[in-house]
Amino acid sequence: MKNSILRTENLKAFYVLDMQGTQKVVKAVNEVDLEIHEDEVYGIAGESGCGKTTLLKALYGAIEPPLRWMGGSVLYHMNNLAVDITSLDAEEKRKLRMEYISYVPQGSMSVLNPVLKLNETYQDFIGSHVSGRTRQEAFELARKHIVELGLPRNILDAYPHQLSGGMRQRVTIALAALLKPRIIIADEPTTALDVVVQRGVIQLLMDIQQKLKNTIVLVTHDMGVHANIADRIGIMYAGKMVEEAPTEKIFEDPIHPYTRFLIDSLPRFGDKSTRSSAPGSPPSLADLPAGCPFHPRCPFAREICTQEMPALVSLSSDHKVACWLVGEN
Amino acid sequence: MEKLLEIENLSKVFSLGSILSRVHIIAADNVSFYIKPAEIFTLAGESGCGKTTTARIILGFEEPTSGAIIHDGKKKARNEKVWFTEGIQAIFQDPFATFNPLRTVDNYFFETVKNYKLAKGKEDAIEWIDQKLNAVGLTYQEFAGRYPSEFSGGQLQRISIARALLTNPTLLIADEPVSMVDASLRMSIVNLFKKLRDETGVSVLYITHDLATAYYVSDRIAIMFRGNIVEMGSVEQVLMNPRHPYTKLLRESIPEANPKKRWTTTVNLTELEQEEYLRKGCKFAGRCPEVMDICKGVVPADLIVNDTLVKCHLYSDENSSAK
Amino acid sequence: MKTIRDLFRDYRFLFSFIVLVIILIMAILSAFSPYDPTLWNVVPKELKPSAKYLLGTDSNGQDVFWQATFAVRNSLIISLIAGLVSRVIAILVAMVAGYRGGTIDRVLMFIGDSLLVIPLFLIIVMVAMMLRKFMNLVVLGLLLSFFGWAWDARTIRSVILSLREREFTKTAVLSGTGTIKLVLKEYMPFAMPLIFSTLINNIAWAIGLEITLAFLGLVNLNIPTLGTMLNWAIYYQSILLGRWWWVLTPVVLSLFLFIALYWLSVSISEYLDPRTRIQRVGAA
Amino acid sequence: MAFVKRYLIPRLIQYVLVVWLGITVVFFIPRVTPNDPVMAMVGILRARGATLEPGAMDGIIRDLTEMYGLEGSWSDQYWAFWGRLFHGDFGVSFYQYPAHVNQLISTAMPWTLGLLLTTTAISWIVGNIIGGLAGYYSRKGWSRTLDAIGMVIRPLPYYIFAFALLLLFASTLVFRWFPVTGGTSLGARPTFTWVYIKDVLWHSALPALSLTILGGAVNFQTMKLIVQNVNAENFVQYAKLGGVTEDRIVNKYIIRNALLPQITGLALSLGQIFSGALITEIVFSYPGMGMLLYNSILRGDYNLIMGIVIFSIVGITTAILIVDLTYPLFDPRVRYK
Repeated sequence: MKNSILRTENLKAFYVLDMQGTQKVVKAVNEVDLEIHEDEVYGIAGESGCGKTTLLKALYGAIEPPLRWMGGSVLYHMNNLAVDITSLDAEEKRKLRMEYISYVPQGSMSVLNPVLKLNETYQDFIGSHVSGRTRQEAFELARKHIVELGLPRNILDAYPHQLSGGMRQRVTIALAALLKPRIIIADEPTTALDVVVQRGVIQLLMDIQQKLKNTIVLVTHDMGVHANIADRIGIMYAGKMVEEAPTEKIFEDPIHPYTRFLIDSLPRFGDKSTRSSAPGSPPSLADLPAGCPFHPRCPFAREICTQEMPALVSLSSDHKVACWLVGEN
Repeated sequence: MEKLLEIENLSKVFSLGSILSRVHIIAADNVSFYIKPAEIFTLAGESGCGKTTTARIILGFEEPTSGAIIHDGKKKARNEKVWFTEGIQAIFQDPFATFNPLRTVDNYFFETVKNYKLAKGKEDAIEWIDQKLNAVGLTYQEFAGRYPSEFSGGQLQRISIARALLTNPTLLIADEPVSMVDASLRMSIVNLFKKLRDETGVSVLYITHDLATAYYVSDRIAIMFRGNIVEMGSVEQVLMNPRHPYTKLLRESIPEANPKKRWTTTVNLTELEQEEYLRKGCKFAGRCPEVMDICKGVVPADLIVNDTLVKCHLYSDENSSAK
Repeated sequence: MKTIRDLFRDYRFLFSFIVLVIILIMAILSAFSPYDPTLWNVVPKELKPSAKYLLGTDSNGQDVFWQATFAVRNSLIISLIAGLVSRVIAILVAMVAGYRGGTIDRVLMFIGDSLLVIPLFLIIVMVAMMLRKFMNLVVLGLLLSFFGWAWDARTIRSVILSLREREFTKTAVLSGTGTIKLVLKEYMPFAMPLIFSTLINNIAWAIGLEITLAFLGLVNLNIPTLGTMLNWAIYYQSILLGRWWWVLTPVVLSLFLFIALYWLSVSISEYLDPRTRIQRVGAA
Repeated sequence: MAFVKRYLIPRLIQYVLVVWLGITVVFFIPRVTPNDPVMAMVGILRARGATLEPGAMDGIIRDLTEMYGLEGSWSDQYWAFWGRLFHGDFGVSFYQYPAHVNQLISTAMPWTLGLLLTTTAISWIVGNIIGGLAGYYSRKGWSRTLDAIGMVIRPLPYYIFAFALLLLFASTLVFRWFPVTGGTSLGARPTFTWVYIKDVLWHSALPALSLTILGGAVNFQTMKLIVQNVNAENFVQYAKLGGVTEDRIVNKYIIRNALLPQITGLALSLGQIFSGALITEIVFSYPGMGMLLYNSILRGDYNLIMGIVIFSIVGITTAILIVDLTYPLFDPRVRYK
């Protein structure tokens, strides 16, 4: 059993928006308990509007208004003591970023400063964390790192607008892995990319993980990407974790009705049998239905499902499900 | 009649920049294919391969530089707006952008009915619209008088399909119809296309970069790369045992939803797209694993290998014996 | 109307609404003025403000308050003419350039840009000098409108260009809608708010310019406007001789008018899209 | 080289075309408008009680027409007009009869240039710095109050603001610190002694203050808004998430990107600032191009007006060209495609 590196307990993070007087509360992350191990690729799957990006922000400690901590804690396991980042101040959090945990945001196309050459951007990030290094040393570290990851040598002398979308994405990932962080969080790193470039980006993430033996938390709605890279997958729906299991179990033996619909609706080469999608559409996080949020669309919904929210129960050592069906058998 | 719509060596060259610094981008390069009645034909490829440009030319939103479009046996003159022959309608990628957020959705329906004189009075029009809405699983009551923002993505895309069906078109052009819709709802829209093809005999030109859905829904498929059709044939042939190296690369790079089929080899990526556009000879020569000298100089011909078209020197006569 | 209720929550909208209402009332009051604005010496000269003469009297023997009501009315007339006519020109130029595109677009935009770059004030001064004998409210309004469309044509054109790329344009075309109907039905709802806030800016610009031209003596001085009133006040050295009430009336009135108009346009455009605020520099 | 072809040459062509269009417009205005400048001048002469026999009147009209360059067909006049322009000869001023127009302009120009350049520079630099800080710390109290003040000052036209300052600081009503009119005290000889310079500064304080405050308010507001928008951009958020220190973020990420639209903003508003300067000079009767224009309008000095307008058009468009050409130095996206 690998020891865990990142844990959340009863984590709650909501967006509190006041739209000209009336207050709207979006329950983006609603009591999530998560445990991520060392040297592992943990995949988080879910559709748009299920709160996965907010969960990542919470894990990274990037909570800015209108998003607010509502409860629970996020614990980093650093040299065997658990640090709750909700209690850290800005400067302590800043020190942790890039050195202990780094973040690859969603829209990576516009994440690099357009008026700076890439090596200046790299030096900004290095200089802010590693004091005492001369500019030349930092520049050398960046160039060695880039070549190691198989990117072209002269990429650092170019401006962001001179690179293709795929290349900019890979440069951002290389930047995130620059100071050898223990955890890398990647939010939909491949959505806007072509299939072949997407494969290159995924392989870059896998190379980094194998080299640094660290943890990658990967969020994407593309189950194919999860199948290719993730060791364990967590399925999110309407702000809650509904199922968590190793990749093979999720694909071969999904328990939660939503996960079953998700897996069944994926087209597969060589099999043209009719596939159906879940009826209805996902609920809005601002007014969630009572009880289990999936019950309006669930064919197996029972009385209790419409009243109480099922807790995340462990079926076996590594398979957890939040559904009342599990309670019976 | 055998061919509903035929495209004959359609080309489109965009020239950008001011008079001093001219840059020519060949978006479509001698594209030729045909669509049979009651058939779902897919035009697939990565971004920048010319599939959307081809769709825009068929719909008349773009003037082709050369080539012809033959619809219902009549050759379309270059400047004649094709959509006025009510035979062709379109469905777009982003359901929320398809309708003006400041106007109610039913405006477009009544305008289409009025402009194409499909019904006499208001009741007649409502009845006609309701009939089309039922075909996509909706009713007139739940749709009348509401703004686009009051629907979900999936519902709005169905409404967009209903609008396209109003004029009883013989061909629907769907430009990436499901890429913005949630994965779990995607199948309901894709199944709709199959139902419409079987029940009303409408043909669908399906434009996408997602080969998995293309495999599930279409009968024939054409793979495009930098403006050329590199492989075209039945979807079973083309996707299950691809012949052109690019189709193979595409097919391998798709992350399949099956943990047992993970990538084994790594792919090398060039970062200069511009080069590929202007390359003489085969445009894939830059990163083709089976590149030969001839590929760099001579543009490969469109060869037929047991009724699938392949644009690759590997399959020319002197080499086909080896394959 | 929900939007009006939201707008009133913005203090700037509230302030500008109150000021504009007061000014409109003054303009309407001019119809009930006991004195004819063009006649002189109808009241005793240079009296301090008193119960009988609310804002005192001036050296021409006119009641400052009633004179101000005419001044406000005429200034508003000029700037409304200038604003509305320049809207028509701006919309036409934007529609043709934005929708037609190609060489017409480049030519129109070149003319627009050069009007922006060349110091318009001097050209307006020259034209006003030449038309001095024919100058009246309408002519001045038309003159200002002829130079006031360039900046706004460019803004409206960019809105139209972005709308043309949007997919609902294609849906409308596929529904068989003609070009004119398409522009009116699909684009107007987007362009209207922008046209309205640029209209307000243009009105403020026109009033400011009218005052400047009046100070240069390039307008018909016996038609009372905010500018001519100020010109007469300076002509009779009312600053040095301490007749503050005569000179302060037009200055304070136009001060409040400019602030109110600016705040109105800012609060509206901010309500529409918080990121883009109309960047027009204050009236010349 | 691509940069020169794609950015520099189109800009130069546009510059030449704009100047040509401006001057052609100025050429046509007097010829298109209904009343004839010669008759206007004759009217002014007669108003001054000049009694002339009928024969002499035709001679005067002929001389005036010749002096205005109005004889012959429009095309001859047009070429003659450009011919004179290239020799820098704007003709003779009627009011100060022997003095040539460009002589008058060259005396007035330094005053306007001195006032305009200093106030524009100060208001641009100060306005941007304070606006930038206010935008970055937009939640702080001081930034809100500054914004409120800006909201009051910005809509005021140059003319009204200058007048308000005049009433406040110069007239007998409140303070009497500054002179009401003039560039120097009466009878001061222009020498480079400290006394003379102090006198000039004392006189130009109010107009300079008026222009700087107004220009500063405009730059403050635009910069504050741009900085707020840039602060929300992806690359700034990512730098913050990446733990980049705050001073690097403010200087290299926010300020450098926020300055780009400010440079084009400055270029576009130069025409407006120049007109504002002219008006402010008239209010304070400051002896620059503004006063020259005011006097020439009062006396209908036709040649002087043409000279001032053409000089201003060429000057302003050149200044705009210079500002436009500095833009690529700040924005690599324009330098390298």
